[in-house]
Amino acid sequence: MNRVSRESIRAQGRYPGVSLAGVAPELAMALYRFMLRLRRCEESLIAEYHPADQMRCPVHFCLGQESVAAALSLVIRPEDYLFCHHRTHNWYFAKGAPMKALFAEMYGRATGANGGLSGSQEISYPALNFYGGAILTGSVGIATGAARAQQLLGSDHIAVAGFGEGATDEGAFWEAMNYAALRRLPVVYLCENNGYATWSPQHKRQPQDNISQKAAAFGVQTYTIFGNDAVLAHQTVSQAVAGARAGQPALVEAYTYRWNGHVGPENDDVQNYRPLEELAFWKDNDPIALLEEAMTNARLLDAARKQALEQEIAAEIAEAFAFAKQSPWPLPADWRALNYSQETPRADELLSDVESGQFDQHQDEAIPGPY
Amino acid sequence: MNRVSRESIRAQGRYPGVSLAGVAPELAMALYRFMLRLRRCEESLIAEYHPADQMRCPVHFCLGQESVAAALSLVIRPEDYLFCHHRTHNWYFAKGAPMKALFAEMYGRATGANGGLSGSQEISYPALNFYGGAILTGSVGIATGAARAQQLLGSDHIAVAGFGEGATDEGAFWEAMNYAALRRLPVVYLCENNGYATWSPQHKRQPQDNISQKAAAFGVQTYTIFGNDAVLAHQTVSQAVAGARAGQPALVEAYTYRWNGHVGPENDDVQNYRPLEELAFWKDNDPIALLEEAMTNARLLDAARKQALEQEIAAEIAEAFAFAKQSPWPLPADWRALNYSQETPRADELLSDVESGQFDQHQDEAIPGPY
Amino acid sequence: MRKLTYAQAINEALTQAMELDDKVVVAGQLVDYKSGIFGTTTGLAERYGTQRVEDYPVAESLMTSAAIGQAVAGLRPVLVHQRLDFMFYSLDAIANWMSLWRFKSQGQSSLPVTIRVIVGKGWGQGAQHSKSIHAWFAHLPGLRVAVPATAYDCKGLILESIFGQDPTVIIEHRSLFSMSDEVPEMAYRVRFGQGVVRRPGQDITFAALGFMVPLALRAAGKLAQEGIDMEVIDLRTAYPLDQRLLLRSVNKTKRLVAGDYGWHTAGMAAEIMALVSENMGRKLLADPVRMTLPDSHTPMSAVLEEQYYPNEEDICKAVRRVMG
Amino acid sequence: MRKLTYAQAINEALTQAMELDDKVVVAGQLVDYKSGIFGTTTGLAERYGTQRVEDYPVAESLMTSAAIGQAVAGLRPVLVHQRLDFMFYSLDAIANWMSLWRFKSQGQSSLPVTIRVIVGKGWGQGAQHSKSIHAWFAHLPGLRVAVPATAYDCKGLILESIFGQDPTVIIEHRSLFSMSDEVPEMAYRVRFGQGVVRRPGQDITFAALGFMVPLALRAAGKLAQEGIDMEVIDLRTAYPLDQRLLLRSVNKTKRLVAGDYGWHTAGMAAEIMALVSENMGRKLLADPVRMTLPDSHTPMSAVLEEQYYPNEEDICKAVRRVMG
Ligand SMILES: Cc1ncc(C[n+]2csc(CCOP(=O)(O)OP(=O)(O)O)c2C)c(N)n1
Ligand SMILES: Cc1ncc(C[n+]2csc(CCOP(=O)(O)OP(=O)(O)O)c2C)c(N)n1
Ligand SMILES: [Mg+2]
Ligand SMILES: [Mg+2]
Repeated sequence: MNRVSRESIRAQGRYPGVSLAGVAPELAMALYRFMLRLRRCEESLIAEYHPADQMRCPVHFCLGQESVAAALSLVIRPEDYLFCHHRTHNWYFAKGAPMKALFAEMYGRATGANGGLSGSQEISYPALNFYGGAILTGSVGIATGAARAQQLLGSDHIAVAGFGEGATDEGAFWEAMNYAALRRLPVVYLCENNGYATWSPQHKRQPQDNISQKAAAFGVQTYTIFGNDAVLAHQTVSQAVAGARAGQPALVEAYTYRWNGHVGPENDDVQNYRPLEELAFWKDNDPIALLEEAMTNARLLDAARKQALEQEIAAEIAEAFAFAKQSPWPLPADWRALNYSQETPRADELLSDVESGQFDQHQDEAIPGPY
Repeated sequence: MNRVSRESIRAQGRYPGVSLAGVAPELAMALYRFMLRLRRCEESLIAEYHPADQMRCPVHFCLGQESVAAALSLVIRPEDYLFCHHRTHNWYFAKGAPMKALFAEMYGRATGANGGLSGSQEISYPALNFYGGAILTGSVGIATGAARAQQLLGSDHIAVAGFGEGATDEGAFWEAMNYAALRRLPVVYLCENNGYATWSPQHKRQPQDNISQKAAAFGVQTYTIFGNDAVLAHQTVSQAVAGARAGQPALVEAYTYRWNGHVGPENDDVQNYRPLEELAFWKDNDPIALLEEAMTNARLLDAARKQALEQEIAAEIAEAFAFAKQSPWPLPADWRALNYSQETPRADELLSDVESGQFDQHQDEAIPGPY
Repeated sequence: MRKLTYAQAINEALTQAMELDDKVVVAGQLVDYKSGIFGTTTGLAERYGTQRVEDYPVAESLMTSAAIGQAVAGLRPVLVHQRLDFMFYSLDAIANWMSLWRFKSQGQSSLPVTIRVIVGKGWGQGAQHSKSIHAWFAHLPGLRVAVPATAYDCKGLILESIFGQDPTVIIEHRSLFSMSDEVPEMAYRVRFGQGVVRRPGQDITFAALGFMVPLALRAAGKLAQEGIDMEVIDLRTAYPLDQRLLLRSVNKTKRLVAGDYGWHTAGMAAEIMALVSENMGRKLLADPVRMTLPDSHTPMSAVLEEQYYPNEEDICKAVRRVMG
Repeated sequence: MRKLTYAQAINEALTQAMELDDKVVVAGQLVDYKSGIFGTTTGLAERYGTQRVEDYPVAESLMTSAAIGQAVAGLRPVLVHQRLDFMFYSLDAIANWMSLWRFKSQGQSSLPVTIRVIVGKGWGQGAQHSKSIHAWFAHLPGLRVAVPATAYDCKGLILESIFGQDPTVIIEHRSLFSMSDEVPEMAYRVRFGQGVVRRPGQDITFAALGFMVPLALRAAGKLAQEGIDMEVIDLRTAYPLDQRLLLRSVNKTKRLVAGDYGWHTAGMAAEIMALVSENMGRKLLADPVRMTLPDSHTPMSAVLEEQYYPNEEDICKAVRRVMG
């Protein structure tokens, strides 16, 4: 079989169609609903960003990249860990974290997921084991450690890292691949290859479009797919996750595309960094439209159902905006308490206080050895 | 063809023999002489280290690993760059740097290659573009940059990095592979795979014995060889270097073995980190003995010639010791001048001094943009 | 006299350096795009080509080690980090290799590498996009560290760095980029270890670095109205630090506020205070005060940013305290 | 009372921690070999297995990021670096993630990670095997930093760190490893931010951290013979720093030498001096003095090492200077 690559996907032209063979209707609907909700959410945030100028933080939107997170959302468990990069919203929703807390966080409010300390690009939702962060490749090593912990604890939970192809430029990425394969960790690396790091195309940074091949050489199981087929993404992620639970670390490389600018609500195509027909090609292969077509053909979706869905989502979004805007600002910060724990419950429990004065602190000396 | 691996080498038993077919006698002799000189040098330093206790620095000896450096020494040019790791002596000699300056450096004397500032593990010899250093993998990235400079300068010099398989544990290594392949740099990565990082065997740190395969996936030309065949090493390094001069970055992975302890003159086999029969196997495949056998069979070497060589080398070593021991200590250090240049000739030449007082330093303000 | 913004001055410094010497090369993510790292590299790629103006893979560690190799081989590389935070991956290359290269080669090889780092502030940059560790670099031997506050200084210090011999970090505070002041057209130098009196005064010395300088000048204006005549000195470079200027000023005013836009503990304000204390501590008329960021990471929310970053009013308060 | 060497005390701390809580895991290159990182991990692998006592690939960056993930998932990892110099590869993981994790999760998630780092000295360790950057760690918010000088403190601080909530760096000076003092057998704690008076005195305060402490005590003995009664305080932890103890002592003696086995500029000695200066500078009877390493990398040659590292006699000279 020929390897899927960005070139092979372009060469194929419009995607022949999502196959729903053997797919439960609820599953298709769940994927569809997740993607539509994420899409509308992003569109609304983009629309609201500048007129209001109240979301004062860098935001990396993910229009066009809805499918992988949709797939993951149906496979990952609450106890599993998910660590992701700067483009957080898709991953945040994949873990089931609430929209209100996201919006309020972006508005810098006390009710935000992190009380306004993190914003969009560093948001976390610890109660659901979700953590984002904006330094490239950081989440990959951290997920690897969380997976190692599961192994040491004998749990059957896994850790997932969500990131873009840019993360594989960093050496830290390959340390993680080596270690995951060495220890056979329960970890899945989900790489959304959207072809660009900011504005720099992959071929400007890497000699070949072969991240999966490299990872395979490191001993990790790899899957390379056309990412905008949400059903295929679901099958692939399911397989990778099942493998990970059985101790087979995996990398899924899903080719996709970002419609919006790299950061912020503005379009950044003035930078001339990508051909407009490339963008057009990928919009023509919209993951939502592709699934919608298949579902419509299979009579799993009709205008009325879609309309109802849209209304439901619009209402949730309106509520989230209202919640965020009406929420209180954070109280004045106690810097020390924010940066350092004020309690040490485990030490209190396990360790004794001794009066050091009662011990002779005189040191006997010896000559240290040469190395 | 089956890939050479540590296992395939062991499985083969004693090496069938170095082939001198088509090899000029002077070449064989030069390889032999280099290896013997390096071997005797290391043996003498080991013998002298503790009784005298005057070489007060960590030293990583390279008994058993003479062949790759011997090969390189005949191929690398004075203008080429060589950067290496902590195990420096073989690489130092490969670049043709003088024995006296090495010994004096180890003795901490003013006449040492770096005036006693660096010792064995960080020694450099700038006049010959040779630089060592003891932080793992550092030399790999630096060599990559020196190669990039050759490309930018339009020179036909190359850069070489000499290191062990341990360096490939670090992510920094893979950043270099990616970049070298991306830019098609004139660089050769010489990896002496001796199977251990300190005492930790490769299989305890990497899931497979396949460094070359990984590098190949990154787009670098790779060669994997039984490293103790000095003639084969010479052919391989020659090919890699010629390729590099033509813009094809290459990795040579040469399997070899360290006879001595990781650091210092003591044997460290009390740590029980390697099977004694493994050591015996590799001693039985001594690069010097292998070449000596072939040369003796081909009548390129006899007892008298060897005797003469040994005497010549012994004399050079004795002289180097005498030089080192009689050399003066460094003068009291001027810390500022050692750490910061006291002159800026290029700035003096190109830049003007202005009296800043004559300019209005009042700043007009503007609101900075959002990101 | 012509005014340039801080960003324009950087651009001019780079352009002139590349023009003066073809050994000068620039590398960093996105340096060859039109927007050019807040305008600081715009036009360079068009003029000098994408070999000398190189978009880099997202591999800060390699970029920095490679700059060492380039410098050893005779080039004068300039690295650009869009945020200081991205350079932490390169600290091994800096601390274990670059900073000690000259030292351990006994001065036989030195590394003219210029590392431009931009410190983010505001609009919710947050903890991972706003750090400054100029105090770390000042602590590490073998590096020169500039913290220019004006367009004039920034141009001169970048040129001085590029054509100097030693590795240098240029700390560029994002909030300064659109501020403008008079900048000569010629290629000039501003020397390391030479601070400048930005505003003479008699009552108290405010010793500042970087973005603290314009804040202090504004505060000085306010304080003047209250009858406090504050001298503002801009130390310009964190290493070497202009100890002479500092001591001369404090010797005159006998009062000190040490201001630095970095964390509090073991930061540059502590160094400034220590220098005064060990040289003339007993001449002070009041115990000195530090004006710094708290020992905390940066919050995202605008209301918390307000609280986190010292402003003119905070400076005025500190000064009033020292004035008693 | 039983005496242990510094190395033995570390070993006992780790053994007790692993015994008390099976969430404690140890990772580092060669931690599972007999010689056990200068004896500090010897026996752990035999007792707790090579899963919990893990020889790591030479990948310090991953080792540290992975420790974050492990801690998030409920473990209490202890990392070991045979030389501090090897940890520079991990500074991104530390500064961009570990140190700010608690902060940006608004305290919902905290990271009990203990990072043991050994600072090399002597026998020609040279510039790449002898650095200490405890001042960097003290400057960075979100980390606790211990610089224990005695076996007693080292055991207690390691246990306190392992069973605390925040990431902590333990700076272990190689020259201390074979020194011994009384160490209780129980699992006890030494708290962060609590220094101790090692030798009471009336005339001058020597405020020290780490390896400077035993040197200062020896110097105090000599100085006593000259009639100078020096108080030696051991601050024990660089962050938080025991300001109360420091100020109390200086308030009594009115004289200060700030001693730290780290580089001079923007180091811990500057911080100590700044604290005294801003709180009670004008009460001093003499300008204070810093006793540190020079702003230089470490030379290899034994004769230059002699010159580079401050010794008892250097301390005595500094003290005599302050005594006037
Ligand atoms: C260490 C580091 N270097 C640089 C950056 C700046 N940066 C932010 S996003 C980005 C590109 C990321 O591309 P990719 O990983 O493919 O994710 P995408 O944005 O395409 O989703 C870069 C380089 C960073 N955040 N961290
Ligand atoms: C960054 C870093 N981590 C750890 C070390 C400690 N160390 C010194 S040598 C060595 C092993 C090196 O093995 P390899 O690269 O295979 O070279 P060899 O010693 O076998 O020649 C290690 C881990 C180091 N020098 N640098
Ligand atoms: Mg991308
Ligand atoms: Mg090895």
